[in-house]
Amino acid sequence: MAKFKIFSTPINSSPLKQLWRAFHQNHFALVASWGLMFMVFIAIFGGLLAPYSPYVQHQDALLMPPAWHDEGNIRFMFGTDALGRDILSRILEGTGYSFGLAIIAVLLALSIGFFIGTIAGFSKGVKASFLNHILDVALTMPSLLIAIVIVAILGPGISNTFWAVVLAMLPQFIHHVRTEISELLDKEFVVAYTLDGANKFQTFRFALLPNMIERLVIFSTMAISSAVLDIVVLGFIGIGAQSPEPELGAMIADNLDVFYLSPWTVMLPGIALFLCILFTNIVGDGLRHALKKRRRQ
Amino acid sequence: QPKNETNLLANTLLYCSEGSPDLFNPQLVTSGTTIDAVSNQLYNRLVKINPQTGMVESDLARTVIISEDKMRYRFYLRAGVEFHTTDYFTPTRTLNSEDVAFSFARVFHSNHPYNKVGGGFYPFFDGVEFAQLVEQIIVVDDLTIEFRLTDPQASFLANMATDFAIILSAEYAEQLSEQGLEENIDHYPIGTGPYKYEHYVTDRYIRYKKHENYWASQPNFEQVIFDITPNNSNRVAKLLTKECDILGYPGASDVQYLENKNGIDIVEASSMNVSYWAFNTSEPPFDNPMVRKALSYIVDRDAIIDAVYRNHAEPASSLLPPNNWAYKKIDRNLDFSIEKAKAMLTEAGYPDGFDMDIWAMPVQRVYNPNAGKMAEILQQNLSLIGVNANIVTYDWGTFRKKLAQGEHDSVLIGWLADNSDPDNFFRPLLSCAAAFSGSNRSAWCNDEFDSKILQALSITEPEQRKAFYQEAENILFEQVPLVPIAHAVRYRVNRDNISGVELNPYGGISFENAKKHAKKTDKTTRAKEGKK
Amino acid sequence: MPVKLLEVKGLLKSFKDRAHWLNRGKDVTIGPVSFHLNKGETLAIVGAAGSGKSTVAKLLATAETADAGELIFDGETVDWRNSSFFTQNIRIIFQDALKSLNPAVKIGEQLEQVLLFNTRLDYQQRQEKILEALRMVGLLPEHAEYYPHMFSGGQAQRIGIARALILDPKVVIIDEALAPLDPSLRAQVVNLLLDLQHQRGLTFVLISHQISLIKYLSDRVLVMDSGQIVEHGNIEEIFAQPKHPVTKKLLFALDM
Amino acid sequence: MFNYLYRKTSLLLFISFGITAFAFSLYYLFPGDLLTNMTGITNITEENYQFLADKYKINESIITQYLAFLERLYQGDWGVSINTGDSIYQLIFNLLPATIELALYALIYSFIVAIPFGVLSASESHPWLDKGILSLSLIGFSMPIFWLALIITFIFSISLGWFPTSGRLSLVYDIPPETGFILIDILISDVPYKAEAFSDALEHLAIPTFVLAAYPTTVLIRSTRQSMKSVMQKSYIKAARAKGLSTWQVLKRHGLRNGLLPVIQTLGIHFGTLITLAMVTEVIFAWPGLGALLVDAIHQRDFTTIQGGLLVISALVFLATILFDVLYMIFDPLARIRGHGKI
Amino acid sequence: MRLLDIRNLNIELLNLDQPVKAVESVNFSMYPSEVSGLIGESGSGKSLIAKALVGVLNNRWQVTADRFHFMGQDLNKMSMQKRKKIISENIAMIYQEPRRCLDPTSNIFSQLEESLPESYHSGWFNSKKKERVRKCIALLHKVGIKNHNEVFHSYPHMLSEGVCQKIMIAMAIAKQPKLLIADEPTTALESSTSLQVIKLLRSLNQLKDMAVIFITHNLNSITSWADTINVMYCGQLIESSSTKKILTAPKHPYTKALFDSEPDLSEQQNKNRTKLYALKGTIPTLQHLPIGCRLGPRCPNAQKACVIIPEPKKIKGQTFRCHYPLNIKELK
Ligand SMILES: Nc1ncnc2c1ncn2[C@@H]1O[C@H](COP(=O)(O)OP(=O)(O)OP(=O)(O)O)[C@@H](O)[C@H]1O
Ligand SMILES: Nc1ncnc2c1ncn2[C@@H]1O[C@H](COP(=O)(O)OP(=O)(O)OP(=O)(O)O)[C@@H](O)[C@H]1O
Ligand SMILES: [Mg+2]
Ligand SMILES: [Mg+2]
Repeated sequence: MAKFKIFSTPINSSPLKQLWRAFHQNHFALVASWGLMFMVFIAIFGGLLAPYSPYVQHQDALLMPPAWHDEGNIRFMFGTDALGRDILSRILEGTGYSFGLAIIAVLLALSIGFFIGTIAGFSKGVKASFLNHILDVALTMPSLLIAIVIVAILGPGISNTFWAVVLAMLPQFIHHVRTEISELLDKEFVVAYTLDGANKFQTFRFALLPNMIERLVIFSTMAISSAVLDIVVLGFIGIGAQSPEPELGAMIADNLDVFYLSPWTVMLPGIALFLCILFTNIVGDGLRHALKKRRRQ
Repeated sequence: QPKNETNLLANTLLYCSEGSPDLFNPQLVTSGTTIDAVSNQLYNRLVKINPQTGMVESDLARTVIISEDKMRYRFYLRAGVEFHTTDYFTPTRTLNSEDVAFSFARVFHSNHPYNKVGGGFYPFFDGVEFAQLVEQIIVVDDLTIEFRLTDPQASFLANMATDFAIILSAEYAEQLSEQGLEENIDHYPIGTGPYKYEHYVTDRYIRYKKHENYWASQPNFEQVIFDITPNNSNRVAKLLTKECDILGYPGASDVQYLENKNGIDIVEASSMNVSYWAFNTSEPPFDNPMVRKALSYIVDRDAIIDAVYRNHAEPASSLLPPNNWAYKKIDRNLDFSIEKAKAMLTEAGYPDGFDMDIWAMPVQRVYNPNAGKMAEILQQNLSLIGVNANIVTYDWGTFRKKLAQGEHDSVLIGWLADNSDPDNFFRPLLSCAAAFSGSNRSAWCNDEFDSKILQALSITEPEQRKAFYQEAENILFEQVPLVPIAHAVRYRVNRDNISGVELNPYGGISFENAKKHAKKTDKTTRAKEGKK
Repeated sequence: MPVKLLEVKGLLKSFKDRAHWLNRGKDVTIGPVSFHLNKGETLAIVGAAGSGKSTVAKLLATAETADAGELIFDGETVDWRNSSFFTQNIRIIFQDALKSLNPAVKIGEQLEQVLLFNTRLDYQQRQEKILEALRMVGLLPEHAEYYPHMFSGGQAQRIGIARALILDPKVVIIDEALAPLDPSLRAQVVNLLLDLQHQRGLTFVLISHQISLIKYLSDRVLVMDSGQIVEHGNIEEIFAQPKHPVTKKLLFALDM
Repeated sequence: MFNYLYRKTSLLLFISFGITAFAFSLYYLFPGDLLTNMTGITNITEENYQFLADKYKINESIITQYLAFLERLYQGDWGVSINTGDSIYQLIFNLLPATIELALYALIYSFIVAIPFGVLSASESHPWLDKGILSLSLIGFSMPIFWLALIITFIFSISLGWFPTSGRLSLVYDIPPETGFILIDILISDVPYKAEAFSDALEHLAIPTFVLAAYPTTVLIRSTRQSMKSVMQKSYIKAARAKGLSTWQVLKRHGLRNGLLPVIQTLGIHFGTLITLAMVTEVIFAWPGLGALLVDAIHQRDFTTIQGGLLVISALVFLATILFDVLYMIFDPLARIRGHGKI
Repeated sequence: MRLLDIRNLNIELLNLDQPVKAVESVNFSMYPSEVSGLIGESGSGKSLIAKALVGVLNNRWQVTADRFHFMGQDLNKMSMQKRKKIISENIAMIYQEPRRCLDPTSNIFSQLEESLPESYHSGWFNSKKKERVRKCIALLHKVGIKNHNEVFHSYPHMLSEGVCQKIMIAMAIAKQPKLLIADEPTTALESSTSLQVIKLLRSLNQLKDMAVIFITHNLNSITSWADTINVMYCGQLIESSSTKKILTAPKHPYTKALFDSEPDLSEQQNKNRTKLYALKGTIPTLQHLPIGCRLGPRCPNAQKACVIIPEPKKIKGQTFRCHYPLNIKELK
């Protein structure tokens, strides 16, 4: 039943723009998105910004507290760890490992998942139901567990972790794209496209794709936070990145030894990690809300 | 009822250990973890070393009579020493000469039925070539036993007092043979020590119960528990939350942290140890002394002592620690120098460096509180001379197993002396014999070196011996099968209501005289000697 | 004298209903039905829910493929697989206009896409055609820049009509497309349809439950029941003397 | 009904096949010697080799090998650990209860906390409370579990000394393991210090449970809130209110029932994550469970243990998912007709 | 005495940037056992009024009225509890989509049971169970459902829409309300089923003296049996009077347009394709209402005065809001 739109006058803007507008109205999420941008910036350029190499050991400054501490030194903003490595530099570089790699992993999983999911979404019959079963099985397995399995096979290390995370997230992406497509295929306007004479590719390109993008963006945002968690957890339990690689999880595990003596060696990387995940989650949440709001209009 | 609880707690000693024992018989191992867990709790030796004085004194043997020529040692055993009664063994008799004979015969006689049980390797005894030394063991009577030596070797009695020379039950061994369960002798132990085996869960805990019929004074605890906590900070946390009474091997930074905590005692204990970096000389490129020498220059001892030991150690300029009588300070020009290392490596034919593994122990030991960190420092320095180092660790059991199989390139490990004799540093670590039995991590066999340390053994005059050892050390620093890094200070950390814990300077910990007080012990006994 | 535009012979479609635990999957067969359409007339299809009205409409528009049947258009037999013929000659207007518009694409672009899929017009020609179509249904040129969500139900229905008409079809099928509109809007759309038929000589197939509307708009009626045509004829005759009980029931339902 | 069962059984079969085939394929995926990966025996002697090769049928077709593998699985002959030589079957089933216990308590805990909070935050009566709960849950959701664990232990164990830091029970108490579930074991044991041991066990549980529950709690709060919000908008709730039922009655009779249904589904979806997080928690708190075993095994490249552990954990996850599905079906009459393929 | 008498009812939606008046100053009254039709375009606020009457609007809505009398009692002056009680005992409502108004997870019996009056629920646990079952069976029979046992144990999704709607009616009449509000009860139903439902409501009105507010789009379904008809447009009640008067002489241009836009059945075949009477333009949104008369921009006879909001006028029992009403013999 066509109802009035009580909310506001219709705005002549694309759904994506509307989504952005709705998102914009949520100041909290907006601030978080700046935070996220900042973190992404660090993930990309952190290595260049770092005052020191994350590996270099300053023998003269072991376990130096952060600069704001009484005994701190401005040379090392965030202090140093037990081997005299600059924590700031390690965090800057580590954000690239934990967060940057997570983003790349998500992008990769997204593209592969998009490809397979699209094919799966269009296929019918035995092939599709077999794939469904496989996906169902794979989906019940939490991504971290899959990642652990893959690392168990490949062996520890940051690059293996990366591939493990990509592979672990793949089923979710395939599933997501596939359900999205099969849901859209049931929509009337897609049928309308076929009746307009569009072929399969045209239907996909003009009818499905524009309607999938925003949900994919949101899904990927949420996936980033889980990818970060997977990477750092693997690093923390010692089967992901190996020290001295400045991956944040491995770094925290590495500094546990001196946690009681110099808590900042653990707290600061933890805070960086927490902020990455928090910002991602808030932005993801904000986007989801914005989408809901837009859909309601 | 709260009464019950206090009783239970007061009657239990909780020791947070850093790793699991390999098995329950120290004869077969060199690992300090096993020694700590087993030697002094379950077993006695014929003689022991007084931790305070460092002198040999009686244990199961009332007296020892040494012949003039120092070739015959006659031990007179105590009467009425009871073995443990457990659910798997009930002794029918008390300790006698048979038990002593059995315990040593197992080690010496390669055709003894128990010799091959558990692998047939007795690293300590093999390392000091005990089998060649002891010509014969003669059971004189029920409580008298005599050891006849081939040489009048100076270190014999000291070796008899080590944590390895424990006395097993011959009766139990017989029972096991009948049941065909010979292997059990090392896993379900029977001894005469103050505590007896109750239960062991791999990697989790060991539970010992009081030995009610202990021949010496009654043990103070109903049970002693080894809470196996490999994680350093977890151990500290447990000490702080009173989940354990005594802490094994505090990390260097933890000592610093715990010093400022109430209710915790930190005592510096004397210890003879060395940590070193051993190269597997059977593998290229480490078969080349030049390479080894080059690598020895990248060891920045000061940095390591600062970062890893947090200054609770001394840089090692020799294999022997300074508190050993044979030690002599010699400036060997061991300075950290990248240039020298680089130059030497180029000379050795590796101008572009190579790839190598550094194996780092996963556990804290007296001599090395954090091998991983040490490895990272070395890795960093190695990268400066183009050597790409990969740090490898496994859990402690696997680590030792793989190490014994010689799968490593180089390893960061160390040695805690078993007795005060300097020989204990040389033969187990670097002799050809040890190269096969496994405690020579460098798999290094040098005839000249071997002859030097054997010559040192054959004489008793300390100054002469000292000279031989110095010559051996010279060879060592030329050939560099291993690089000595540091001599660490050992700490005992416990809650302040615990007293009487003994740390053997040459080995394990003993809870025989440990006590738990309802209140804190008075101030005087917990002077914090180790504090700087 | 009415001219036969389209003739359907023995159109048949059967569905296998998926079995689920309550009923064990009955087969539904629609047809065989045969009927014809005259040029410029409005044919109404009535019948109870599930009687197969929409199915017939979909078959005509090839939204579903027929199992059997023959279609003669302007005297020539048409191949069912000739999809471009159908998209250009027989168009359908959907019930829910908003749902049948792609929410992520501007109206103008959607109309343009229809042209792109079916014709070889150049950009200029396409724009002209779009403007013409919009004007025809009473919308303004700037509406081309709007997104579907900005339209009210009546406007959306107009866009649906514009989209159907932009390819100049001969037959337009209106499947319940007027039911969801409010009375005042519905009147507007009905008027629009009448205008278009008048101007362009369109042929309508009207499917509706609203007897009053059918009576108002159509020339001939088909009455369907469980997949079969039970009665057909001129609207006056059928309303005056319904023969089949289903027809009687349907007509009776409206005087309440 | 029959159809539903049929579908579930066939799915179960498919899954069992999936898991076992996956576990079997690990033999080949893991590096190292095939026979060692299968048996866990490292130094296989010549004469032993022939015997083992026959037993494990490694020279025959993959199908035969797989069938032999299934048979061994069924007989409990899961090989021995490459490192310790212990029977893997024994090892795993001794540790499994600890894992289940931890996960279960965390689940119960999160249920008890999350449902009221979720409902409270869904009711629009206290917007600030809603915001507070939401922010808190977002923060909880974003905390890496190990970091949370560190902070919590630092505050509550180290600084305040309220709770022990690790383990399941103070080692002072010697409780014979009967079921493997520590609380049950304590209750059925006949030791004089039952009461203290029980409270000690609870103290040990406190922090790990809390830390592990953080994730499911936040997920549950969010999903409860969302589903309650949408349910409370439903016409039948309005209809029920119009009937004159009080707010509480409406909530009890219609709101919670419908609102919690999707929550059950969410739980099913997130149970797997809970189990993985339980594994991490075990590592952090030295909780002697399957997760700690598995992680150790990965460290040590103990492939037989890894394989067994993965098999059991994935089976556990699937069983739980199916359990939640059945639960869902029991409570939701609609699910019975629409429960296609999804587990 | 009037059954219901409301003056100046306003319903506002609060949680937007600025509050929006969805229903504005509506006066509404009816007598016992009267049938009152409420018609108007979608979104004009009909359902809101109904919901406001039964008090199920959530707290995002603000409902105010100068007078709110029901059965002679001033509900405005009562505590919330008492007001709720009176309303729930005397006013019942049935909705447009019956299946959505039934809880999908509980069976029909338990839902029917809870709508029985309080007296059936008091007393010992289960002591009145039998009585309740009997009563429920009787209710189902009353709405024309015979296989009560089967229906009792069914869940809503197992029943057809028509049956669900009948159950909704059964629930509504369980308390023997004085007033039944039927909010588009037949829209989701097939024509033959909807006929049954209307017949049922009609008979209940006649037999039980139950007043009915019948909200609908479908003019045909109301004109034959409603006593009065109220027409809404954009949140305002623009005309209300007896059915006959409204059919013969509507005063408001919108009312006329509404009836004219419905093709007349009695007319002969529309051979020459005349057009329907249609207002131009679309309905404004509530946030962008025209100044003055809300129909203004669409009204065929709009004049200058229409920029002033017309006040309700009453002529011969016919109330309307228009400056230039139709069908008035002598214009002032
Ligand atoms: N894709 C399909 N698969 C299975 N059965 C179908 C399908 N489409 C239609 N049917 C069945 O065909 C019959 C006719 O459906 P159709 O939609 O044509 O009815 P209708 O007359 O348009 O009804 P309504 O008035 O409700 O729109 C129905 O029984 C329906 O269940
Ligand atoms: N929950 C809501 N949130 C925001 N606006 C609402 C809500 N419910 C109704 N409205 C708005 O209030 C106005 C009146 O709605 P109402 O449901 O009363 O219309 P109606 O006359 O019953 O329409 P219909 O005939 O379509 O049922 C409409 O403009 C509608 O958009
Ligand atoms: Mg239809
Ligand atoms: Mg309504």
